[in-house]
Amino acid sequence: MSAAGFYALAGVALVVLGLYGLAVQAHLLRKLLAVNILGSGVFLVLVGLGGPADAGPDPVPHAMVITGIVVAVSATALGLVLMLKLTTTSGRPTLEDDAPREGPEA
Amino acid sequence: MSPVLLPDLPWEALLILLPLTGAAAGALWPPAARAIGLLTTAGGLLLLAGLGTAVADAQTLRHAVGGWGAPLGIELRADALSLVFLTATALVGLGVAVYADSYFERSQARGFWPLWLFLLGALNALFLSADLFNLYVTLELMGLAAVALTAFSGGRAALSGAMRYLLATLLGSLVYLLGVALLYHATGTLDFSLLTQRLEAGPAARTALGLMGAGLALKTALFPFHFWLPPAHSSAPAPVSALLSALVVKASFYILVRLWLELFAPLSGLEGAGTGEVLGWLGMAAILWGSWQALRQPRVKLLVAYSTVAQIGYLFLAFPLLTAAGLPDPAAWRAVLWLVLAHALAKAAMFLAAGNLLRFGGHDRIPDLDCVAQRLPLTVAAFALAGISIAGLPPTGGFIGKWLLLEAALLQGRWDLVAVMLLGGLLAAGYVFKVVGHFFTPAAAGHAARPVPAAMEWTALTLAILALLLGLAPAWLLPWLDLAVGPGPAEAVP
Amino acid sequence: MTGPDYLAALLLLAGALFFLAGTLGLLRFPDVYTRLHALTKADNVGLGLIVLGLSLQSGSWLVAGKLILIWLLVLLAGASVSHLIARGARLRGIPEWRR
Amino acid sequence: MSLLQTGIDALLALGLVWLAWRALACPDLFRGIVLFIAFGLLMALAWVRLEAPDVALAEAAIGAGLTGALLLAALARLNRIAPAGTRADTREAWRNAPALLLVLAGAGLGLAVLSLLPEPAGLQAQVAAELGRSGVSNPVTAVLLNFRGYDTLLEVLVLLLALLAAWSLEAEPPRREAAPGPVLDLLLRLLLPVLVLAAAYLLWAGAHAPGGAFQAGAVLGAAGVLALLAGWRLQPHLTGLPLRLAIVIGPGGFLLVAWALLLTGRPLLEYPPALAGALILLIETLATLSIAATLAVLFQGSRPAAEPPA
Repeated sequence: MSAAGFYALAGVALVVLGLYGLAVQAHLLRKLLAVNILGSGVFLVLVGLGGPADAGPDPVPHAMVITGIVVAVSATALGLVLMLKLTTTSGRPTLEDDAPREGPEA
Repeated sequence: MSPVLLPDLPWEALLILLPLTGAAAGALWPPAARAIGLLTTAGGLLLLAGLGTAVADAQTLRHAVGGWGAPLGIELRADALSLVFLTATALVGLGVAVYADSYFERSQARGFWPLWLFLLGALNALFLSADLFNLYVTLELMGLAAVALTAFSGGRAALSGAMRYLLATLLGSLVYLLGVALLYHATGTLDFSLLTQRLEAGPAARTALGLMGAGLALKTALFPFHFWLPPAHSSAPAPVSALLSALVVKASFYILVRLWLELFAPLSGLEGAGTGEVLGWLGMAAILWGSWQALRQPRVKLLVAYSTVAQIGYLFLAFPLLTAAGLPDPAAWRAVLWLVLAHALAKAAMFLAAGNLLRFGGHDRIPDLDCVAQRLPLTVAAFALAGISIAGLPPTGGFIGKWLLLEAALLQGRWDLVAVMLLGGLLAAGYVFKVVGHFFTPAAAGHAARPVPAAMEWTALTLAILALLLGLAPAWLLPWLDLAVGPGPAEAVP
Repeated sequence: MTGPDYLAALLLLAGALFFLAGTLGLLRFPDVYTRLHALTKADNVGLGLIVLGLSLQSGSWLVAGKLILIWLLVLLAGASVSHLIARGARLRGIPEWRR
Repeated sequence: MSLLQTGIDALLALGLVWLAWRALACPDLFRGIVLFIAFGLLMALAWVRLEAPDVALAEAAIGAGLTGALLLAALARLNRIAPAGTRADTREAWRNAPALLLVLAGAGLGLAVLSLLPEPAGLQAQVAAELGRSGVSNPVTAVLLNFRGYDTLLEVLVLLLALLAAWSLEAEPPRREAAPGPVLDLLLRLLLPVLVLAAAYLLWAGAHAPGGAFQAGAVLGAAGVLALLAGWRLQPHLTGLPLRLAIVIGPGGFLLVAWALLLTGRPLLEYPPALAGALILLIETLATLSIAATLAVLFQGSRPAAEPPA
């Protein structure tokens, strides 16, 4: 198997790990870590599948991954702010398991 | 080239650039954000009229961004299908913008407008994109804007709903992107038309279908991926709830429809029919579960949110309906597009009306609604009219949509779909009249009432009336929808 | 392989040895202060040796200059960061290890 | 390919998976974040091995560097808000139920990936054929700023949106931190010119070599983060319109270029070939400024104080 193949398969493993972490972890910071790892896995598949080609590496997936990295950091930043604000109001950095019952708007 | 008075402009590009530029300008100069927000939202309707006439002329417009063309560059595409969704966006968007102008305090409003314009720009960009990766970027732009708007009021429930929504939407987009990665490496293109020509059935195509379908179903909140929707949609500020339920869930549904109709269903050798059946079952489950939950909810906004879960189910009933040749049934898809429009208008009206009830009484507990029929007649009329459309009773837009869908299911002898649709309609009538009944009864305890601005009442009513008018104008709309879902079964078989 | 090649290989190996020692120290030393000691001392010298070896191999003054710049930057960052970590540990009252 | 290289690739791939697992599973959050940063650095190495130096730079600067800084800063704030009792609370009931399902899904995915590996399709040839008309000679920059420049326009808007969203939430009031001490200040004074120079170089080099606006903006943003850590704050008169201008000018300038090109009757974002290089450099320069400012402000976590009521 080619080197790129290793990375594509590692990407699949990272996707699975990220999904598992997202489902299992309760702490929101960890959920955000899991989303980031899931994203890294998708990016690895995207580039790793390009594989070694005679015409050199394909720049289009590279550009897509750079876009993806910037989107990921934006989403992470928003998620962290949300987590902090939620912790300030509810006292816990986790999501409640049940649907909210109280009135929504003050 | 066009016989009407509109000049030949790049409408697609303008529809995307205008709101996004407005968002940037509003961020730069917050005091002008309100004026910019209202003007660009209204301007979008004009641009849409221009695009509509152009599409009526040419049927499909393609715009090669950067001048490169597929597969190297990104292409925009406007056709009747995108026009249906763009129209819903423009109408609901304008109504909600007018509503939001009265709803938010002045200091709050400055933050609202740029976020709303980001959402509008992302929706327009999404409905006009013909490129799978570009769709991913628009999905993320839309998702983050929607999450920010959900959390906007800052209460505990809203923050928790927004956080759940953020995680769900990120997960959905990334899973979709994984499918895009597979398709890109299988075909060497991201463009829809080229993919249609190049994609062959195989493990890659099958896995991509599964991944993209799952990711988009999660973002559309199809049962059982609906867990994030009721908390987010019920806790967001009312105008935001309207946007989320009416438009944002439809955006990922739109991509799913495009993928299904253009890529996967026609792919011979790929057992697309099996996937269609699964989506149909999930749709049926969504109708029953969502309606049942809606019936049990003690609060108006939660009830309306669960009603969205149920109504999304109807949109998925067209997937299992196929023609004799095994192709998607245009009659069923025509019905679904009708339902998309009707649901967007009616659901927006319902959430805006619910917002009025909240503003008025300070709560939206259904049993404690205190004779609001006499005190907020316009709001009550809006809620009732929109509810009739949601329940699919004549003569509303929702009735026509459900009738068309029922007809398609009957023609194919799908009695399971027919039964679920009828049961769902009964349950919907039940939960709508449960609320409406409490409008007329006095509550046990009196509550302090706050005045509701007239603009907020009238926008809710206008959207509800539009949903009603939709039911009276089938002759005008049906040709468009036929254009959108492709030729009928007779022409499709070679 | 010629003389300079052997010298470069020797330097690289010596550098790797320092990294190994530093890593061992990081794993085996008992508290944050001694670990920092192992890490910074070993890695700075180790990286220096590797940079030297690579400079010999590069055969160009420009590349050699860039490599040495990298080393200087790592020295600067390493020294400041270890200071900050040690200071942070002190402020938190982490006690020093005593036999 | 030699056995040694295969070994390195296999080891790197396994190391990535192992680090990701540890980052998610270790009971201490701080350690998890540090492991995640190490994971990001290893990802950068993987990009180098995959012949994607542009991605490696972006990953090291943004994926590992700034994301790590954001995570650590958030953890520090979190510990102030909710100090204890929130460490390892995994939902026990969920622990094993989805694992089998996920492994099965992963296996299916792996098979699909393997089926594509022998002859993946791509766009190398098309990019190479049009590179001469793109205005730059680095193919990744050509894709990012020209062939798929529209994606990049939306992407810088995503970053702006994230900042606006964070501001609309106002996580917590700014707070006085402990004095950072003289060493950090000295480090900053030494590093600031180097970082600015490096960012300028990355920006300039992006046209023909690995680099570009995102990498440059991240390095410049890192300089801003360092300055914030050393206790530097914007003067109050700069936190209003000047700061907003720095944040909006990247996406705003990009949008203005798009409008200008539309007004000359061209399709969206079609550069005249003679001007393509200059326009790309202009867009990238503005984007670098905005990316740096946005990332630094996001790190600070709250809207800079003394926003004038405008």
